[in-house]
Amino acid sequence: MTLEMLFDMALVGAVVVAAAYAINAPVLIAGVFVYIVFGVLLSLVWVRLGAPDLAIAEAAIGAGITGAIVLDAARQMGMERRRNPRLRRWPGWLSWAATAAVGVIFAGVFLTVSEGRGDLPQRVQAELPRVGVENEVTAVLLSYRGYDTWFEVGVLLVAALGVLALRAPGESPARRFRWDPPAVADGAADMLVPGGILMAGYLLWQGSRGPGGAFQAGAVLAAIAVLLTLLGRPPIARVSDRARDALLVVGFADFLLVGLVAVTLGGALFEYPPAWAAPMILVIESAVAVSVAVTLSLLFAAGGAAGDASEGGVP
Amino acid sequence: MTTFGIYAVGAALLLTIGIRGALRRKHLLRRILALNIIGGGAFLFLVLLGYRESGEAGPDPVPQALVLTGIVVAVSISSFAIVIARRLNARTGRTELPEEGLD
Amino acid sequence: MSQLFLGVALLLVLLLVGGLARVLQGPTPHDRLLAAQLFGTTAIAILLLLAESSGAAGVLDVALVLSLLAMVSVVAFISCSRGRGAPE
Amino acid sequence: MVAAILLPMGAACVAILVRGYAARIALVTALLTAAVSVVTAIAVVRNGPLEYAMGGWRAPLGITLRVDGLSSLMLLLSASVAVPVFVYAAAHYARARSDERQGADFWPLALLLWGGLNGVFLSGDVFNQYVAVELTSLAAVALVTLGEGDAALSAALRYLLSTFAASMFYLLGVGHLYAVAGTLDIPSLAGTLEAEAASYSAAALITVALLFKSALFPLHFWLPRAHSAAPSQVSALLSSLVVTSAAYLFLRLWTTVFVSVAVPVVGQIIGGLGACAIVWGSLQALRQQRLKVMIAYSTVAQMGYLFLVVPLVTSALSTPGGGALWGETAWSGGVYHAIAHALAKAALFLSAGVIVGAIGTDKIVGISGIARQLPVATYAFGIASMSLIGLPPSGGFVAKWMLLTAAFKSGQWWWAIAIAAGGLLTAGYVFLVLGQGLSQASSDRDVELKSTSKAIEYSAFALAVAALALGVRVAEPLALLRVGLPIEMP
Repeated sequence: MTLEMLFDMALVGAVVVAAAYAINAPVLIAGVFVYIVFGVLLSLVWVRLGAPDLAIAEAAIGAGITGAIVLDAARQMGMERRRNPRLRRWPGWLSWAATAAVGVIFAGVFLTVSEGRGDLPQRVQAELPRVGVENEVTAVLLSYRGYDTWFEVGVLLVAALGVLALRAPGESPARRFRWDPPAVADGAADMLVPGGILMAGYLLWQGSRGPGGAFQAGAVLAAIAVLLTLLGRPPIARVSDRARDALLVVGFADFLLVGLVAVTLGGALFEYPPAWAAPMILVIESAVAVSVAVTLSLLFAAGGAAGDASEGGVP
Repeated sequence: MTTFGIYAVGAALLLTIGIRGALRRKHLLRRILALNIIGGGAFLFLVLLGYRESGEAGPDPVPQALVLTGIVVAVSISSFAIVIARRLNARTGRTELPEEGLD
Repeated sequence: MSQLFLGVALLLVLLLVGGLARVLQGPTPHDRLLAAQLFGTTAIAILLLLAESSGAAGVLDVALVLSLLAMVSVVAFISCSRGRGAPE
Repeated sequence: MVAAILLPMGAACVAILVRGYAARIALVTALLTAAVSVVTAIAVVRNGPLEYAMGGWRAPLGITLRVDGLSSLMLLLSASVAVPVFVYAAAHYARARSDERQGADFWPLALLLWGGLNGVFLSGDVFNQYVAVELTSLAAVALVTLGEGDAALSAALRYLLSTFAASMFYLLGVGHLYAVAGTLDIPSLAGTLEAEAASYSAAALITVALLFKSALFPLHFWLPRAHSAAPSQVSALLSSLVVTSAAYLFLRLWTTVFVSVAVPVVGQIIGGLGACAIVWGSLQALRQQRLKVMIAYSTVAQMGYLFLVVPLVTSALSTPGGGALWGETAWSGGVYHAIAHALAKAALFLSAGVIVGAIGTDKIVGISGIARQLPVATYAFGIASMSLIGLPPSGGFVAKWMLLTAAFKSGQWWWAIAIAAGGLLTAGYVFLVLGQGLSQASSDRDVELKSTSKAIEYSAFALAVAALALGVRVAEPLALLRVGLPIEMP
């Protein structure tokens, strides 16, 4: 038993305990806090497993956006106190037996799998010079499987459109938090805004060489926007509806346009000629980062738009 | 037990906890959290596939890229779900889905 | 040296698990918040130790992002406990 | 062929930016995409299956799109449903001023949905299919929320949570596939799966996920609510295309990737669930008092037929000569059923939309005497019902006839009972509606009937006629389907 293993066991144990408490904590708000901790722990796991790109994304999304979203939702829907209702479809022993069986089957199957098979990692590395970026994860995301990533940006766009479609007639998707934020929070936010923008820019630029990229950068920007929204200064309210729509769609549209430019240069869709690949990928990533940021902050800002009219009007 | 094994068991536990929670909890927010925990287990399994115990070859980037895509998809779905749940809650006061009946 | 760092990181993880109890017990939401914040700080410390012991690139960036955004959930929490009716 | 994805997606971007012209953009795009689908079909017939390496990277490094006869038929199907539905929606939103804002939200989502569906049909990579399926599912949920009231919200949420769980299982299954084969490309996966725990686990996870998404009994619980609470033009898209796309994936993966791990018992179980779906869905449809809920339950029943293909094809694969005897017939019958059902179901929902819009209620008792006032919509309903029941000469008849033939030839006569019972029950519930519509009973409502436009009525009619035409021109679709048959029949 090496120290590494002890560390891994402790970390996995913490993740599992956090997951169990997040769902089963008697008080909703406690469960939500533990869920935020779960996200942080998961990013530690990604670090341990050699996936810093994921760790940055998880940290930015978990600590910056999901945390605020679930906390805000818990405030609205958290009238449940020391009561955590559950469905009792099956008798207790049967459901525990089923749970144990599912767990054993999953664990059993997972343990038969060792490291991935095939020579894909070697191929990824071999073709890297033609891609134009050094970070392998970015290469897979933006070049080898760029088409997937385009669809993924599409998924974000659909979520944003869905949220916009939900708003009541004449209602702005950006709600204003009406409260008196402590001056210290306001001041700190003022300092964090340039820091966040700098960080996002760094992650975006860094993404072609080391861990980072469009999603991480966008998530950091979104987190800053969430903070400002919480302090009653939603950035999204500063732009017109039309500009907001344009920002939402720019990632998806720009991705497609650059892909089509590749076609006019004589390649397949999304086939960037090696000489142009690096700048083309950067253009895509910048636009995607903007759309990710606007979409994620919209998903937070639009959250309680209807609920806030009847502040706490929940029985 | 290897590092792989430790995390593999962790992934299995996350999936189990998440599935149990999603089936047994009624509160919408808890259900959404439970589904995200299922997602966490699935992501952990995928990342683990790319993990290399020995240091010579770097980790496989393909599963990592897949998981990044998966995370973004999961965040989109769950945030959208929370927005709908809050709408429903604001309009009806419910924190749960109606059990049966189509009206 | 890296073993020492790892050992300290292990200790911090164990501390984290202990801290979960505080989040669950409360009794006031503010206790929970402080405990959750403690996790953020601890996680940053663990990341720094891992960065030193493994020397992998990008680990420090994770710590940087976490520390930058730690404030968001605090403000989110305060806004809901102060601005309009505490959740409990 | 790639244009079938790019056109709707690009148009969606433009439609978001200039919302005022969204309807016109969508209609032009629909026609162009339909033309692309036809051209692709012609190319497939002439040159055989086509491939396209996205980003210039060949599989397994990159993603390869593939069109064979089946994919090409699905492209044609999505176009033949989308064009009339778009015409209906354009006419509807042009008339109903109150729904103007809903229209602005409808177009981009509907276009993204269509692009995503075509992405599913063309994809040759399991992970790419996952992303495309997520895109369509999320767009489908967002479209359901356009429906009225709390019912639409809770239906959409239930749908979203189900589809979220399913997508996580699917992703986990994809992970298993990568673990055992080291690739995500479907042709490379096919035949490489060995009999080991992870292969079975992958098959189980992906199967459950897709059964969820295609609403096979007993995982159908989300469907009737979601499909009935949505606006009719949305219901038509969801009930005809979205569930079919999940079933398409299911059949595609089971006949390629999972062939080597397919166990006959599992085939029988899935077939059994299909039979239960037929009977249970039809009985529920019979009990409903509201028109759109009834049609939605009918989708649950009709999806069951598709899964009868599974036991027939798996048994054909393990019997020497079975492929030639009944395997191909079962396969074509299933696909034919999917297409005929999709067209008929879209026609039913659109004509229900016409009727509900005109009389202002979707209670079945309220539609008495509607045949005199809305003859075209009633005809559309009637013709589509013919195909649904399986009366000659409709597409539904051809499909059911092929399935019955395959069931008898394979000696699995018990499936024939389910097929026949389903036909009878279907006749029961559609005649309840038609009988009510043709009756002369109440006429006090005549004056209140809201006017409707020709385009709205005839778009439903066109779909119904298409379902009928499938029964008249059988040779061409079947020839197309035979191009690059995914299964190697022994």
